[in-house]
Amino acid sequence: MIDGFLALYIFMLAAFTGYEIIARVPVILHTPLMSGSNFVHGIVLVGAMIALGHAHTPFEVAVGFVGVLLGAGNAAGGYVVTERMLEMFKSSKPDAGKETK
Amino acid sequence: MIDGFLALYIFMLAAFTGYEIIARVPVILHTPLMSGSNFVHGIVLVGAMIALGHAHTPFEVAVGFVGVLLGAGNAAGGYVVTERMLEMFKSSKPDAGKETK
Amino acid sequence: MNWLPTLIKACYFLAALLFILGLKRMSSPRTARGGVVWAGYGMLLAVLATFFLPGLHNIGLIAAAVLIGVSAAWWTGKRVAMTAMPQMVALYNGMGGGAAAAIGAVELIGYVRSLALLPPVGGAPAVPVAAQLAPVELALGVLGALIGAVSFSGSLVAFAKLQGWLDKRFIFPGQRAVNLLLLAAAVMVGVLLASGHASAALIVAFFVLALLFGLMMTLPIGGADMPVVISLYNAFTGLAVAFEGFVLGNEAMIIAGTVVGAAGTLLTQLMAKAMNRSIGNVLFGSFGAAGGEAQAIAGAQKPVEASDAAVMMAYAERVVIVPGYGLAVAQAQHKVWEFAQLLIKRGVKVKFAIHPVAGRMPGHMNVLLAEAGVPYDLIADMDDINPEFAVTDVALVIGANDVVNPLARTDPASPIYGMPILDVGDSRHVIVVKRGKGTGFAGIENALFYADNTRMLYGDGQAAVGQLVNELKTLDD
Amino acid sequence: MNWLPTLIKACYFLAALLFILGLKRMSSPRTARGGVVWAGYGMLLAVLATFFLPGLHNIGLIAAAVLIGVSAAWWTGKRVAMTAMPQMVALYNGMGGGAAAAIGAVELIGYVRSLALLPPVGGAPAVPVAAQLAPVELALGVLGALIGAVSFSGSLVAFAKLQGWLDKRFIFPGQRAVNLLLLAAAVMVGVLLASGHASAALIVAFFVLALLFGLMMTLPIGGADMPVVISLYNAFTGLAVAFEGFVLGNEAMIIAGTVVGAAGTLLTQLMAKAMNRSIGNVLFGSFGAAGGEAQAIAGAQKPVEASDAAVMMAYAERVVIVPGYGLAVAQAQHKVWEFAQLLIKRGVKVKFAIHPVAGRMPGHMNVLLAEAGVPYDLIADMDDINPEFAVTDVALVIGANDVVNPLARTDPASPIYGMPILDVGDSRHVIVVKRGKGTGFAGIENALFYADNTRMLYGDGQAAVGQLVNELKTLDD
Ligand SMILES: NC(=O)c1ccc[n+]([C@@H]2O[C@H](COP(=O)([O-])OP(=O)(O)OC[C@H]3O[C@@H](n4cnc5c(N)ncnc54)[C@H](OP(=O)(O)O)[C@@H]3O)[C@@H](O)[C@H]2O)c1
Ligand SMILES: NC(=O)c1ccc[n+]([C@@H]2O[C@H](COP(=O)([O-])OP(=O)(O)OC[C@H]3O[C@@H](n4cnc5c(N)ncnc54)[C@H](OP(=O)(O)O)[C@@H]3O)[C@@H](O)[C@H]2O)c1
Repeated sequence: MIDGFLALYIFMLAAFTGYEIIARVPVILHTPLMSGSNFVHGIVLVGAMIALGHAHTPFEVAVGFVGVLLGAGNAAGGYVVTERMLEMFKSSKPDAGKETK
Repeated sequence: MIDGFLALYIFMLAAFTGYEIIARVPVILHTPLMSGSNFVHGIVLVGAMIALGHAHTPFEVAVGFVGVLLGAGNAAGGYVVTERMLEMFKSSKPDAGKETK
Repeated sequence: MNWLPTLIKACYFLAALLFILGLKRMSSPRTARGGVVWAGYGMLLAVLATFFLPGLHNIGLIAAAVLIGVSAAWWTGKRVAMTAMPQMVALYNGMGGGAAAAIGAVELIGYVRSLALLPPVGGAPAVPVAAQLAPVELALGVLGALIGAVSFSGSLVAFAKLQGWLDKRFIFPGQRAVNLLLLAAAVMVGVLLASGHASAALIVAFFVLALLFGLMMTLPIGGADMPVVISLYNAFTGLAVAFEGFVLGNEAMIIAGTVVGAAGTLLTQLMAKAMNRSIGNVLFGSFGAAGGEAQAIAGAQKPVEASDAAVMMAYAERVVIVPGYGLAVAQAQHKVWEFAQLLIKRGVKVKFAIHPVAGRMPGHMNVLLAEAGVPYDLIADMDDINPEFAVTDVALVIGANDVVNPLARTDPASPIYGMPILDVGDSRHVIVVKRGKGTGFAGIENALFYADNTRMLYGDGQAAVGQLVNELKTLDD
Repeated sequence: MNWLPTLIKACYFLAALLFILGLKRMSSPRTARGGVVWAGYGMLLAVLATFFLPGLHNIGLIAAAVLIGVSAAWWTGKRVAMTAMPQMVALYNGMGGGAAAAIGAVELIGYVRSLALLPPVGGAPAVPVAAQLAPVELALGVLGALIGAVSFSGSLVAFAKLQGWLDKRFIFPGQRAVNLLLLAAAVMVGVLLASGHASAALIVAFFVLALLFGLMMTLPIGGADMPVVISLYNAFTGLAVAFEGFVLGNEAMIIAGTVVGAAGTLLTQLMAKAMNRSIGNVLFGSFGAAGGEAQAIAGAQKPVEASDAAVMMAYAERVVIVPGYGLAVAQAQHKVWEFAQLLIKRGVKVKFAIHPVAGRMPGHMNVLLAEAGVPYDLIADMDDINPEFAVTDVALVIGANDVVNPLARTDPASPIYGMPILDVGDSRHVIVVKRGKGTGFAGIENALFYADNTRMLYGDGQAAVGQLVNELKTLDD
């Protein structure tokens, strides 16, 4: 559906973007970051919804249904866990503390 | 020619890539970097070549010709100047010095 | 209604933008929380927009599956203990891989059905466009399904190991060959599928082989290596999502998946480097690796009473607290922070020093200390703190072992040789809190515990620090 | 021959990849040289591939134009003096903007011709697809042409100013209103063009207005502010290239242009910030700005002989050399490095301290010192060196003024108030090399020159340092 070269361009640029952004994250945030990027690929939920939405035979529907279940778990679980972790990072400076609350 | 959204995606990702890469360059390299990025947009030469290649009336051809001249100047001049500047950056450590030679 | 598809595409675009901006904000502790919220809005937007896609069937089923999946994950995610975070990440990551594999499966099944429905008439079979995948799409779809399935079963094994359900390593002779065969078989079937020879049987064989490979290659890896493996599977899932996104023509999936794929690859490398190992060594190093022989160390461990230790620190000028895996086991982070606050109130300068691989996943200690409420500006990285040990009066080591082991610098035979360590030995006094003579993750003796300026405070981390707190309170009265 | 377009597309892809990798390598002095070579290969590849594009006419003309343009630029670029680099960058950047504008012009003219050729038959005019631009393409093409044209004429003015051809500022009352009117007119004509009302007259008017605006808005800006302006126009050209790339359906242009657009915007911000000004202030600040009143400073400047100055440094332990714009004017970099090497041979610890806005463009001093062969590990940034002045015996200031002016810290009325400076005054002795009582870029007095521990060594930079070198050699004999 997408022209191959355009997809390749998007792929290359997205890879650079991901690499460059993550290369600057301090070690202290590596665990939340792993969890956060885990959340981001929860967008697979959208793909699973599309797949289920175009499924025809009962078997396809069943597989699609499982896919949506799993994708929803990825997205929701990833969000909750990441958010809980990051909520705990506080500075001792009171104003900065307020900002993160 | 390119689907609008795909162009938008490429535009967004390229902007992030450019921003992130440049954000890490030390001040000492700002002048060569300005010159280097100036060289990179010399790719306009390709566009000018295409424009001249599809020009029909003499006036279009003339404008296209000037465009190619200017684009070639941008690309070649930008390269030479950048390369000359960077050639001069040396470390006092002998091995590192060799590497840049 | 021509504006609807455009609107939906705009939503996807905005979602991709929010994901990237969100990840960008995660690069500083001050903005990280906001980052995940931004990414969350992006996700919400994308999911809601998808419901309005024209030509979508089974809307009820979709809504039901989303609701069930979201509520179940939300509920478990909210309730799980902070220390169980690593395995939860593994679990959710596996789910993502499974979803990608499921997308691939649906596409493949639909493809087979379209082939069966339409017998080739004459030369060129006239297959309806909707069901017909281009060769590139087919190949990428199969590849995505393979990677997704491996990530699925592998992540589940990682989850089970970290949860303590699968304690034993699962090793047998020739294991590497078997795994290689499994992978080769899965790839071969995949190539068959991708080259258009799809059939129901082949599809089943493909997924069975892929799932089995993920299982078999993760089982022999030790539980403590799991964080690296989880990070790797995280990158895998990202890639799988990107490939399936290409098949579905969904740019948001391509971008989000690729960004995560690149980010996960980089994170995996950083982790392995911090442990002074290669990724290959983590994945395959366990096969037939002989345990390092215990080295005999001269001298004896010198115990100390909690009351003496408390007095030493109460009258010190600078105290550095070095937490390790034992802190997580003992869940002593709250007590430690209580203790540190008491010291700070007395005018002692207290810092926390965190080694990059302390604990069992990168940033493990940061998360625990953050949970206890330790402000992050009291926490120092290895490189920043190491020069400061020379002017430190007391270094309090709590449940850390390998990360403070001087043998990493002196003994080339030791498995951790070459790993940078925290130079606690440079400080005037060292107090080590641990339960007994147990070794750390690397299973070797620690010369620090026998040093002249080291005193051992035996006991469970939480109990021992609790004693220190009480002693300090007595001093204050 | 279906593989040819694919091959060409692959070349463009590779070129874009090489551009990005090249820019990435430019982030470290060790790899920077390799970076520009990579980007150069990308450019070569893209240009060569373009010659093979199917359906390209005027191949001979294209080749001729490429040859002429490349040789002329190559020749001038190789011969120009290192100190003239800023204006050469401006010139080449302007050429890029002009090329983008030319592309836009050719497209617009072709569009008009297609309209004229094909009288609307009945309702819908049947225009051949090739000449017909979609509305978005037309709009972006016009926008790119506007930005490119402004960048073209603006950069040429910047070049002329830096070259010293246009020394006077060009200011008249109501200038801002005139410029605003020009811009508004250009945009309005552009909107007309973009909405399909193209005609030859309108196109001419459009480009005249755009070029005039670029001229008029750059003329009043002072020569010393030019680097910021050049960087801004660099970003402009990048954007223009990206837009024209969209019109031509060329992804390499879109990507390279956008990357430069983003990078240039960031660089412009960084430069303006280092000068402690906003971009708006740089662009429009010159209008009616009253010159800061010269502040009277108590005390007198105390001159010193070259021989005394040389002895002071010869027997010092640490010397920090602070170059400024005067070094560039005097072309004294080679002499200074000779002098520094003599000191180093005597066992003196020598460092160079570079203020972020020393000279007339960021990194100006770095380039000059690099030209003289000063290794970059002897060169320190402001933040790194400032604490070291307290333990420095002699700070040798050569042709620097504003960047070492303590009034930036003490006098809120001074135009440089708030700019961070190099704390040379903290060192035991300060020796300042300059020709006389001339002020710097900001045009204000410098309290440092009147300080008790400052001695003035009057003379042209190159001559004065030459004397120092001779004195040092006499000492050695
Ligand atoms: N961070 C990562 O990403 C990561 C990932 C995988 C592996 N690793 C590895 O894990 C190791 C981490 O080093 P580390 O120094 O943090 O931990 P460690 O070397 O594993 O040592 C933990 C110590 O804590 C003690 N301990 C256990 N439970 C305790 C309790 N309840 N109360 C008090 N003490 C207790 C143990 O001794 P007793 O039994 O005597 O109490 C043990 O010596 C490194 O070798 C690293 O390579 C790290
Ligand atoms: N770097 C950038 O990107 C940039 C861009 C635009 C503007 N600026 C501005 O430029 C200024 C740079 O400060 P700066 O300290 O480097 O320079 P400066 O303040 O402009 O001072 C230069 C000094 O050099 C002396 N000089 C001139 N020719 C000389 C020669 N041949 N031999 C010896 N001395 C000579 C002049 O005094 P005499 O006449 O007495 O010799 C003058 O005081 C800052 O105000 C900055 O904001 C910087």
